[in-house]
Amino acid sequence: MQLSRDELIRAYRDMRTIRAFEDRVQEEFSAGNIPGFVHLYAGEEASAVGVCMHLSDRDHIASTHRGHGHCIAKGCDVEAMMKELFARQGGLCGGKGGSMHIADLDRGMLGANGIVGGGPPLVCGAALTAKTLGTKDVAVAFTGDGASNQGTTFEAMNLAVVLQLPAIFVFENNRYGEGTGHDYAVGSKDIAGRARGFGLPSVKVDGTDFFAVHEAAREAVDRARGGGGPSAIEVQMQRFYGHHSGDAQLYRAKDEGKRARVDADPLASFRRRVTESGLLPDATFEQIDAEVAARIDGAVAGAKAAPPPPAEALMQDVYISY
Amino acid sequence: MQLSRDELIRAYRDMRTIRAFEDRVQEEFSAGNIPGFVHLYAGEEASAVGVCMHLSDRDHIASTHRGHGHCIAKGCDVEAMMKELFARQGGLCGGKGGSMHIADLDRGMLGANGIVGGGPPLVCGAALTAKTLGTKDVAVAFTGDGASNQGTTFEAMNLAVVLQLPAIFVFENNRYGEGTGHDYAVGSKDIAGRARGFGLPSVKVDGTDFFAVHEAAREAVDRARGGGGPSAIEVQMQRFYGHHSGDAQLYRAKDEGKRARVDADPLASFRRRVTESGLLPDATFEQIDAEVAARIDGAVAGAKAAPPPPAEALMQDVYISY
Amino acid sequence: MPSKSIRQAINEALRQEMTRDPRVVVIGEDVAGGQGGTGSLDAYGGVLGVTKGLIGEFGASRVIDTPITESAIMGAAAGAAVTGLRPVAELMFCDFLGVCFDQIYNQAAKFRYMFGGKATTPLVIRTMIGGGRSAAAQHSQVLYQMFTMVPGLKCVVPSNAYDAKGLMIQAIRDDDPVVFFEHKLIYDHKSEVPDEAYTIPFGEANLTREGDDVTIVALSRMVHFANEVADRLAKEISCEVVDPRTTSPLDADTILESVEKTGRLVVVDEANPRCSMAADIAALVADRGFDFLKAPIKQVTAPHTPVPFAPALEKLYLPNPDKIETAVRAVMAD
Amino acid sequence: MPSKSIRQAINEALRQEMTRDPRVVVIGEDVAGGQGGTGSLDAYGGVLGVTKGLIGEFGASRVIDTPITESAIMGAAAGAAVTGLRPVAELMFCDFLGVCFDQIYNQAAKFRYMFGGKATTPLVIRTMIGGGRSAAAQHSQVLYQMFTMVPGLKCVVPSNAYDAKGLMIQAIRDDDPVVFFEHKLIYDHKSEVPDEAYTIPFGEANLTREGDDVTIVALSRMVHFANEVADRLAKEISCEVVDPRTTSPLDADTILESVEKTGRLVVVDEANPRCSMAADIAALVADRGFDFLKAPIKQVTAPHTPVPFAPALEKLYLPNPDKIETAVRAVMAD
Ligand SMILES: Cc1ncc(C[n+]2csc(CCOP(=O)(O)OP(=O)(O)O)c2C)c(N)n1
Ligand SMILES: Cc1ncc(C[n+]2csc(CCOP(=O)(O)OP(=O)(O)O)c2C)c(N)n1
Ligand SMILES: [Mg+2]
Ligand SMILES: [Mg+2]
Repeated sequence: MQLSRDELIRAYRDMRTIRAFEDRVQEEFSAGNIPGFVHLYAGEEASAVGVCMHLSDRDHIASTHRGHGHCIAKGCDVEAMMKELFARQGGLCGGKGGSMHIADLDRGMLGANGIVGGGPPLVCGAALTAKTLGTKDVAVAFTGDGASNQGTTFEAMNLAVVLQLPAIFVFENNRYGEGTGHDYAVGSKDIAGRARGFGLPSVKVDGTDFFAVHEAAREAVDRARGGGGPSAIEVQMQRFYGHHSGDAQLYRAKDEGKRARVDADPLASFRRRVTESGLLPDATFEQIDAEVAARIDGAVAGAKAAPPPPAEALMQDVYISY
Repeated sequence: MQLSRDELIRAYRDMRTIRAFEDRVQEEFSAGNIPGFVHLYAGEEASAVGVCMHLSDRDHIASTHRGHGHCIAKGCDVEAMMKELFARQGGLCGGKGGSMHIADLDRGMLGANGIVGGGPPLVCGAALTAKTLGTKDVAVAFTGDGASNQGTTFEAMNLAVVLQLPAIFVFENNRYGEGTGHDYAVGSKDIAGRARGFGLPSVKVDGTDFFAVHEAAREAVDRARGGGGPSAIEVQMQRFYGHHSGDAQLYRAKDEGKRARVDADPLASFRRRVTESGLLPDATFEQIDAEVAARIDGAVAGAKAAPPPPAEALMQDVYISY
Repeated sequence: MPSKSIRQAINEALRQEMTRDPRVVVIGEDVAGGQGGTGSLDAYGGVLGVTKGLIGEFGASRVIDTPITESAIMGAAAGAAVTGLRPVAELMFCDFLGVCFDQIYNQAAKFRYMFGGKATTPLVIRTMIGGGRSAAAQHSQVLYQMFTMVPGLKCVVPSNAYDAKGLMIQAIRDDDPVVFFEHKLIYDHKSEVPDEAYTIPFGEANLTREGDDVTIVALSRMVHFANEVADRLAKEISCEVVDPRTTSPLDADTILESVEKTGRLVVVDEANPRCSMAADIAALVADRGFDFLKAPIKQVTAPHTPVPFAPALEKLYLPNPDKIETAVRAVMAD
Repeated sequence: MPSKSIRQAINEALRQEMTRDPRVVVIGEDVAGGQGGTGSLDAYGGVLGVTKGLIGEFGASRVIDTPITESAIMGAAAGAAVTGLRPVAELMFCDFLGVCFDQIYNQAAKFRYMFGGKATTPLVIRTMIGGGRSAAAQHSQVLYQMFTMVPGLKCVVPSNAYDAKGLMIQAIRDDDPVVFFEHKLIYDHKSEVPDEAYTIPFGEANLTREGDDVTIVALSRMVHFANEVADRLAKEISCEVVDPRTTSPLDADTILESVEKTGRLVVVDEANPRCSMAADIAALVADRGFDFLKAPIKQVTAPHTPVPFAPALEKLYLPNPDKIETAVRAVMAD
């Protein structure tokens, strides 16, 4: 636990921002204000933040359908994100992508992805760019336990090892892919172990422990930047909400999600550890919580005030214009 | 080495038939008598035969572009095979498949495959049929070292473990996928080890040693038939010819293929061991060789005499007829 | 006759065929939903509930949940089909074909031909199509044209519950690979559906409206829009609406007969325009029905763009009755 | 001007662009050929030698051999393209799209639109098409129609060496994903090709024959057959041959102008007929060129079957000059 005061504050602020964003999206979605589908990241915050704190805008990440947390951790503007989810002008993708394709190339965020397993091959590409141009940048694929079984994910791991790419595969094991349990879908019942079989240095960490994730990610990022090739990290956590907002969650024991909020809350454990060890006072946390709440309120207000995309947008950006 | 005399004779006869078939195909192809492309199996015989000796017509195999050996080991008629390669009537597929899609459903041979990694998912299906209908049949995917890197192959291994299918993945590591070396293309440099990471009992055997392959296959087949689920076997061998007939083989040291004929000939080592241990006399081998040579001569003569498919065949068998 | 939704009709077809034939199995992601979880094994029944309840009746050995592994699912289904089962495999959204298309179009579709007629592949692939739910570019596509293109695949695009049941039973009993496209916006559409099993042959179009002035050929959800336009214009322009029900085989005769009568054709297809079913049908008539034509053939399709997320844009993207009416008026003016 | 084959022309285009721009890399299976082997690193240069010699000039960091892993190849190329490289990725045979199509049509093709115009994906995918070598059902297909269908992809189908070079350089400099279809039967076809770099814009058709009676639109290798027929019939029937050179964007204007002049159209496409480019072009003209038409629009395509192995059958399968002549005579008779 060697983070500076500023780093601790940033870590908590980012995690709290994700939590507040997702809780609010759940509300707004339930109220019918957000079209389409949303998959919420609440409970998984330590993974996105613990990893992305080691990255700059020049480093790339590829995300999943559950992408809001990765966006925020990678520095995307929350108001522009909220506008995107609300399908408004000023949205990160001009309202054309939505939750499932939210992206911000300027922040090195290569997009949420509607295709499970879509991201890992792309990350090989971002890492190949870094390697070819000698930039020392790295690229991270966030991938679910479900997505860990997709052929594209396996291929990407193998290619990353073959080409010794500065790529990191973060497997966010939140126990389920939709309604299917990870221990059913992962034949070996060991995602990190399977990655090790591909030749990747691999570790398994407790995703409710921000510091564990942060440390594992530091090693992997340092290895990649130093030319040591790819790594894998399996982060074990629980999602508080259903697969998507509105999911009846019949595949789960009735109170499983609720219990996770008590037993497996990375924010609570972070705050407990940091206050107990006297690194930051409770007041700082309360202040951050308040700031974040205001920011999210502002983002939602901004989104609600923004107009929908103009009709011309339909035909724009299929191809570049000359 | 607990094979009966008849089994020893069958093993050698099948291997010799493959060798003679391939050597003759090479000749006929070079002479312009065979259209398309052919990929020859010479040097790899112990794999197909060592595995298929444990199988009956009810068990299924899926093969690769290098499929003649698997056909012969699975009991396909060599004259019908030769006719198929020559694109003649009476060919196993009526001349519509050719070397790359030669198949014989009656013998449980699900086809050579023009798509690298095409076979393993199909084998999950054959194994699923066996499991669902409770037949105790098994299914075997023959797969190359190159194909071992394809996503479809990885997915098939995982699914086989998840559903505990009676499936066996035989990785024929002949060192190259086209011109690319296995130690380059397999990031972990260990195909069997990677399969183990998927949760499959996995072994690596010397593919020039028929008895080693036969024994490893026996274990895997027994496990599958007994309800013990899937296994993987990596068989290490060398191919005597190039990737396809006509390949200049510039990726290989000049005499590598030629040396393999001396150092890594599964037929020679079989004969040596069997004669040295007094199980069969030299005369038996000579007799088999002569019989096989005559059979191949007959197959080629039959193929050359057969007419090409009739014009109506073009539009037949796209769909079943009612 | 009892009124049932398309969802119910398909569920019933599956249930009846699974009861009749023990070789019929359902396989896919969350087709039951809940394996390895702490709750119910019948948690999903497919993400939109079409296979709900089947696991209770037929058990996990015939309603098979899989990992997220579409190539292995399609391959396993194809391999099972050539070796003795009659699998109904689910490709959750047709948009996902890109991770598993090989097993469909190079393997299952080609077995019979490549193997000289010796393989039989009685496989059904169920998949969802269509926009209208703001599901954006990767969950809203209509890709039946990519499958229709492939020799060896039969393609079914039901527009109502009666057809859905009869065509699904036909698909399961058919000895060729069949891809069954379910439009997610019409799952709740109801019509009268007999309780007993029945089949509808492939390649027989349905005239949902009879008329003399213009032929409208429409597919899947678009049939409802075409009907609406026919009804709306009934006093002015007499529209005949043809629902092909299957795109492969396609009932060319019914389309040509209709155009012979009307002399005018509008084709309505939710897909992007290039190499689409709209183009396919237009090209058919521009050859074999040319002599009947009194006006240019108009196509009403989505534009050549991905599906946008914003509802405001998606509405502009999708074909709708107004666009169809405009096309009908255009061919009448010519 | 020096005479060069299509193979040489593409090789030269790659070499010149790689020299000009260090961001251009070539990636694929055996694009050099020999990594991890005991012989030469330049053993293949692609299975038909198109990238031969590049590794010697640019090294293994820019001519990147991969495992057999098409999804990862296409994904890596797409991901590299949005992050600063300009990759030329090889999909050895177009038939293999089924194991990697997602990364092409759902990822690379859609980035720009889904991300609101903020991504640029300067990616070229080279792939081989075509029958005629008895390579059978999984190595002989012509699938440009599946790519043409996809908004966001540009599709190039060169028929000669001059076009191949100019279109390849254009493709590499283009900021959108481009799929470049090389017909394996015409790699050795030679024409005059300048040594220096030049580009040919997309969406500009080439009239390879001028004529007044019939328009023949033909693609890739089919252009040569169409030219042959035009020459063969020159004294009887005056054929205009249009080579679109790119199917997306498609030069509709040139096609329509030609049909305006001739009043008759034959489209020649090696693909299977359903939802094909032949249908696409026929449908275009049946709408926007209807008033010019004096006869039905005929399509000359492969039949709706997989590609058979036997040379005797493959010959019947493929379009050829005789079939084109028959179609031309049919539209003249009408
Ligand atoms: C190729 C593909 N298959 C299936 C789906 C449907 N789907 C969306 S999310 C999901 C579950 C993903 O599980 P996991 O990777 O564990 O991520 P999580 O949702 O738990 O974050 C599935 C099956 C999809 N979008 N893409
Ligand atoms: C999907 C796909 N990619 C590439 C190819 C081209 N190809 C045919 S065989 C081959 C090499 C296969 O290597 P391996 O699996 O080791 O089998 P081997 O040839 O050594 O028996 C390649 C790349 C193909 N047929 N299919
Ligand atoms: Mg999960
Ligand atoms: Mg090999």
